[in-house]
Amino acid sequence: MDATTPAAGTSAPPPGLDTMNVTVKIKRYDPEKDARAYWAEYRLDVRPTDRVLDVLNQIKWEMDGSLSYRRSCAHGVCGSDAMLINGVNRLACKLLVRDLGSSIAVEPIRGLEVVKDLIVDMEPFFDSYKSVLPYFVNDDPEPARERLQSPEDREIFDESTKCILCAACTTSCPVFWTNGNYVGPAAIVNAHRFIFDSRDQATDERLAALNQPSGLWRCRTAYNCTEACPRDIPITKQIEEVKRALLWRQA
Amino acid sequence: MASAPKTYQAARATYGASGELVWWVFMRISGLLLVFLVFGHLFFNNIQIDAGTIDFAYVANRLSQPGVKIYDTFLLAFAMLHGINGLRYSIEDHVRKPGRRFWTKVVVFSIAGIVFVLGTMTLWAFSYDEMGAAVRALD
Amino acid sequence: MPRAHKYDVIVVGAGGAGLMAARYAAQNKDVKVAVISKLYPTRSHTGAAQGGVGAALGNVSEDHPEWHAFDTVKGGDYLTDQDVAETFAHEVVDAVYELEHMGLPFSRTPEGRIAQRKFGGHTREFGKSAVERACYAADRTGHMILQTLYQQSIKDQVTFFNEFHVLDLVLEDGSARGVVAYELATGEIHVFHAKATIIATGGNGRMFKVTSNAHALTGDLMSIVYRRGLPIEDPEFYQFHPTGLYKIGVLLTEGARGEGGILRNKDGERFMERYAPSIKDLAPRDMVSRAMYLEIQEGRGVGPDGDYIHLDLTHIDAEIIEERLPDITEFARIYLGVDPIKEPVPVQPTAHYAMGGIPTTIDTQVVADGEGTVVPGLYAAGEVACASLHGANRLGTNSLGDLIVFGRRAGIEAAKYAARVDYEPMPAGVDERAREELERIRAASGSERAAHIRKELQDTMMDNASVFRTEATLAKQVEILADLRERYKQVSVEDDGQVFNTELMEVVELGFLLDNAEQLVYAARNRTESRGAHSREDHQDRDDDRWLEHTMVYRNDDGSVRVGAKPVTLGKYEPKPRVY
Amino acid sequence: MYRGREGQWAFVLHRLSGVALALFLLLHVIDISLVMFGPEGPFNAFLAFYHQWPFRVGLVLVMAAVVYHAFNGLRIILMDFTEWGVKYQGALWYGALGATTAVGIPVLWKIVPEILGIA
Ligand SMILES: Cc1cc2nc3c(=O)[nH]c(=O)nc-3n(C[C@H](O)[C@H](O)[C@H](O)COP(=O)(O)OP(=O)(O)OC[C@H]3O[C@@H](n4cnc5c(N)ncnc54)[C@H](O)[C@@H]3O)c2cc1C
Ligand code: HEM
Ligand code: SF4
Ligand code: F3S
Ligand code: FES
Repeated sequence: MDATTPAAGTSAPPPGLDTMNVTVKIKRYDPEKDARAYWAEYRLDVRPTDRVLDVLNQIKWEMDGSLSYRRSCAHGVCGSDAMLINGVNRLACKLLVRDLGSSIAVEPIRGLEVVKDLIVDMEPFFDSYKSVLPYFVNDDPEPARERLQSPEDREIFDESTKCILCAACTTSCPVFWTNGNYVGPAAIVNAHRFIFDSRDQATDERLAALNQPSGLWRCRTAYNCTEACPRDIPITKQIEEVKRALLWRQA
Repeated sequence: MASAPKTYQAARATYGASGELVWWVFMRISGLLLVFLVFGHLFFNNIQIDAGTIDFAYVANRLSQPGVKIYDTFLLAFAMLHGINGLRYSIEDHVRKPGRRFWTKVVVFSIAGIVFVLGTMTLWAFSYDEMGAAVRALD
Repeated sequence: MPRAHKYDVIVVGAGGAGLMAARYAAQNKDVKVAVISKLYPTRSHTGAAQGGVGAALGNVSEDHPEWHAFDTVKGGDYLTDQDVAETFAHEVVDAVYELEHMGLPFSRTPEGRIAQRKFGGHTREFGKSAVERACYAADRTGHMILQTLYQQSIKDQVTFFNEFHVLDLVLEDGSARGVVAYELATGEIHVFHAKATIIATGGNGRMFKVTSNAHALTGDLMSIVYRRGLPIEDPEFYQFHPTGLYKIGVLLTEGARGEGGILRNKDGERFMERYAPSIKDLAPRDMVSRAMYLEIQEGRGVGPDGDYIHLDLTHIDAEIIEERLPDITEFARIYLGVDPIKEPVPVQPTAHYAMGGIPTTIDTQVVADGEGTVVPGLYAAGEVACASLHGANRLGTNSLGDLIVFGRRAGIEAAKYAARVDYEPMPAGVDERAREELERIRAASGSERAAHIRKELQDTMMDNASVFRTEATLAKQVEILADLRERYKQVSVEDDGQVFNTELMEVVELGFLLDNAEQLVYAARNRTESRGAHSREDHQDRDDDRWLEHTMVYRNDDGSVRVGAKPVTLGKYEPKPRVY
Repeated sequence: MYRGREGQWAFVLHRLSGVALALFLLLHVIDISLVMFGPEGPFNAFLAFYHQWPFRVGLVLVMAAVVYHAFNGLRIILMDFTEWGVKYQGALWYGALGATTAVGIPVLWKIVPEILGIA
C-alpha cells in the first residue's frame, strides 16, 4: 500500500491536482473567553471527496487546535456530529465537500444551549427521549426461546429502529426552536419504534406520555425533521401515524 | 408547563391528562366547516355585491334577516374558537417566560371573550328592522 | 481537591460489553452501580457493528454449540482456550434469546423466528460447509444491540457519567480500588472509589492508517493497565477485515459475502477459490485479507495503482441487497460514489479488531501474570479484554457474542464480589498522576503537533506491522516508536481552557495509542511463527511445538518492555493445519 | 435562515396567516358591532377610518391570507388522515399555492378596485 495515500484520520492531503481551495466559516464560542459567538473564517486545501468532518479535523489538527466538536465513528452511525451546515442540519461525517462547493458555513445545531464552538448541551434532548418510555415492555413470562414475530409485523417499525439519536431532526424543527419544551421528533420516532412493535405492551402508557401539553400535538408538520434525518427515517409520516394511533385509541 | 413523565408508573398515572387531543380534532373539524362558512361569507359580502358600497344600511339590513343571524352565529363561534385556540398555540410556542405567557393569555382570552360577547349581542340583542327602516326613510 | 464518588461497582465504557455488565451487576439489589463513558453511550462503537451475532439457534438449518465451539477454536488457529470457547458457544445462545426478550428487533424468518445467515468461518459438522449462524437485524445488528441495551438501562434507571474520560486506574497493594476520570464539560478531575471495577472500553484500531474503528477507539485502558504494570495478552493478533472501503476503511460487513458477494481481482477472477476451495469467499478474515494482499503484490490488484480488490454484489437480487444490506449500500454510494447493485465496490483490508487485550479468566477477572494470579476487584470484558476466546483470529460475529456473554459474566461476577467484600481504603492523592500528566501537556511548549505524530504512527504501523510482518520491519518500527515517543514529549496544546478541551484529550489519547503500538510490535517481533492474523514473512509456518502459548507483554518500571507467556488451555480439538 | 423546504414555508405562512386572520377577526367583529349604536353612531366614522390606504392594502392581504390558510388547512387535514397526503405534501403545497392564486386572481380582479376605490 502506498504510504502517502491519505485516509480517514490523517491530516492534510498531499498537494495534487485533485485538491480544491475552500473557505470555511465556523460559528465559534468559547465560554471562558467570548462574550458572544462569532464567525471565524479559515481557508484551506481539501479534496472534493473529503467529508466535512475531515475538513474540521484538518482545521483542528493543522490550524487551530482549540476548535471543538464531537465526533466518533466518522461514517454516520454514532450520531455525534450533527451540525448546521450551509443552512441545513447534517452529519459532518456524511456530507462530502464536493456536494457543498467552495464555501462552507458550519454552526451548532439550534435550540440547545451552545457549550463551546459546535458542542451543545444534549441533556434536554436525552431527557425528552427518556420521557416517551423508549424501552421494550412485556411483562408476560419469558418464553424459553424467542418471541415470535412475523416479518410483516417486524417491517412496520423497521424505519424507526434506525434512529441514532443525533438530534438533527429535533433541532431543525421550527416549533422546537421557539418552544424547547416540545418533546420533539426524535422522541416521537423512538416512541413509534415501540408503539408499533407487536411484542410490546406499553402502548397506552407511551401514548399517554405523548398526549401531554408539550407532546405530540405540538408538531405542525413542518417536515424539516424528515429532510434533516441522516438515516432517511420518514419522520413526519411516523409522527402522523402516532397521532392517528393516539386518536383512534382514545376514540 | 407539565413535564412529561419519565417512568412507566408515572406515565400510567397521567393517562389521558390533556385536552390537546380534543383541540387538535376541533381545529380540523372547525377548519372544514370554516371553509364553507368563510367562503360563503366572503362570497355574499364581497363578490356578490361591491364591497365599496357597504355602509350602515347594508349591514343593518343584512343583520335583520334571521337566516343571516344564524349563519353569522356559526361563523362567529367557530372562527373565534378556532382562531383563539390557534393564537394560544402561537403564544405557547413563542412566549416562553411562564409569567409573561400567563399574562399574555389572560389578555388575549379576555379580549376574545369581550369581542365574542359583543359579536353575539350585535347579532341577537337588537332589532335592526327599525334601524334599517329609519335609514331607508332618510334616503 | 478531586470530586469524589463511591459506587460498589464501576463500569468503564458504555458499549455493548459495558451496558451488559451494568445491567447484570444492577440485578443484584445490594450493589450500587455506575457507568463512566467518554462518549454518550449510544455513540459507542458497538453501534457500528453490522453483520450479526453468532449463536447456534438452528433457526434456518441444523446447528449445535459444539460446531460453533469447534469453528471458534479452528478460526483462532488453536490459540483459543477451548474451555472458554465451549462455555461461550453454549451461553451465547441464551444471551441472544435474552436480547430478544429485551426487545431487540431481529430480522425474522418466515416462521417468525430470529433470522440467521452465513458468515466467514462458521460451518456445519466441523468444517463441512458454511452454516447460517449469524443472527442479524438487517446490517445494523450492533446498532440494535447498543440501542436495546441503552433503552433497558433507562428502564432500570442506571446511573451514567457521560463524557467522563478515564485517565487512570487506582491500583493499590495489588487490588483495584476505582478510577480517576476527567469531566470533559468542566475539566474537573473526579475520583471514583469502587469495590469492583469493570473495564469495557473497546478497541484500539486508531493506531493504523486505514481502519474501521471510530476516532474514539484509542485503546485507553489497555494502556492504563499496562502503565500500572499489568500485562497485555496476545496484542500481536490484530485483525484486518478484508472489506473496508478503499482508502477510507469504512467497513462493508462480511454479511455481504454471506449473502453471496464475491471478491474479484483485476482479471475478474474469483481468486478465493485458489486459497480456500471449500468455503471460498467465506474463509476466515485473516486468510482472506492475506489473499487480497498477495493478489495485489502479484500485480492482480484493481485500479490505476493496482492497489485494491473488487467486492462484487452485482449478481445478487437488488431487492435482497436493499433489504438485507441497506447501510453498506449507502456507504458505498456516499463515500465512493459506487452503486453496489450496478458495479463492484473497491475494497481493501482495514484494521478492525484486537483479538488480544487485558487478560482475564473465564469469569472475566483480570489476571496479572502468566500463572493466572487474579487482580482482586478488577474485571474486563468486550474488545478491550482477552478471555482467550478469539485466539489468533476472531471469527465474524463472535465479538458481539463476546460482549453479551462476557459482559454479562463480568456484571454478575463483579456484583457478587462487591456484595461480599468491604471497600478498601482510598489513599489520598490517587489523582496526582493523572493531574501531573495533564499539567505536563498543558505546560509543554514544544513545536510538535499531535496530529503529525499520530499520522506517522498510523502510516508506519500500516507499513511495518499490519497484515505481513518481518523481523526487519518490526525492528524498524521499534525505533520509529521510540522516536515518536520522544517527540510526543514536545507536543503542546493551543487550547488552555477547561470546558470541552478536546485538544487536550486528543493528546492524552495519542499517548495511549503509542503504548498500544508498542505492545503490538514487541509481541509481534517476539513470536517467530505465523499463526492466524499474525503473519511473518520470515517465519511462514505455524510452530505448535514452540509457540502454542499466549503472549504476555509487560512494561517494566524503567520503561523497558518484557515479553512473557501464558499457557493455552487445550481440549477436545487437536491442533491441525487450518484448511478450508 | 434555516434552509427549509416546502413544509417549513407552508407552516410559517399558515401560522402567520392564521394569526393575522384571528387579529382581523377581532377587529372585524368590533367594527360590525358598532351598528348596535345606530346610524348616527360611530359605525360610518369607523368605516371611513377603514378606507384609509394602509387598511385597504391590509384588507387585500387578509383576503389572500384567508384563501391560502383555507387551502393549506385542507392540505394539513389530508396529511393528518391519509398516507397519501404525507407522501405528496410538497405537491399539495404547490397545489394550495396554485389554488390560492387561481381563486385569488379573479377575486382580486373584482375586489381590488372596489377596496382600493379605483372602480
Ligand atoms: C465497523 C465494525 C463492524 C463490526 N461488525 C461486527 C459484527 O458484525 N459482528 C461482531 O461480532 N462484531 C463486529 N464488530 C466488532 C464489535 O463491534 C466490537 O468489537 C465491539 O462492539 C466492541 O464493543 P465494546 O463494548 O467492547 O466497546 P465499544 O462499543 O467500542 O465501547 C467502548 C466504550 O468505552 C468507552 N471508553 C473508551 N475509552 C474510555 C475512557 N478512557 N474513559 C471512559 N470511557 C471510555 C467509550 O465511550 C465507549 O462507551 C464490528 C466492529 C466494527 C468497527
Ligand atoms: C377557512 C378555513 C380554515 C381552515 C380549513 C383552517 C384550518 C386550520 C387547521 C387545520 C389548523 C391547524 C394547523 C395545525 O395544527 O397544524 C389551523 C390553525 C389555525 N387557524 Fe385555521 N383554518 C381556517 C380558517 C381560519 C380562520 C378564519 C382563522 C382566524 C380566525 C384561523 C386561524 C388559525 C390560527 C391562528 C391557527 C393556528 C396556527 C398555528 O398554530 O400554526 N383559521 N387552521
Ligand atoms: S430520527 Fe433521524 S435525525 Fe432524528 S435523532 Fe434519529 S437519526 Fe437523528
Ligand atoms: S419539523 Fe417539527 S413540526 Fe413536526 S414534522 Fe417535524 S416535528
Ligand atoms: S461521527 Fe459518528 S455520526 Fe458522524
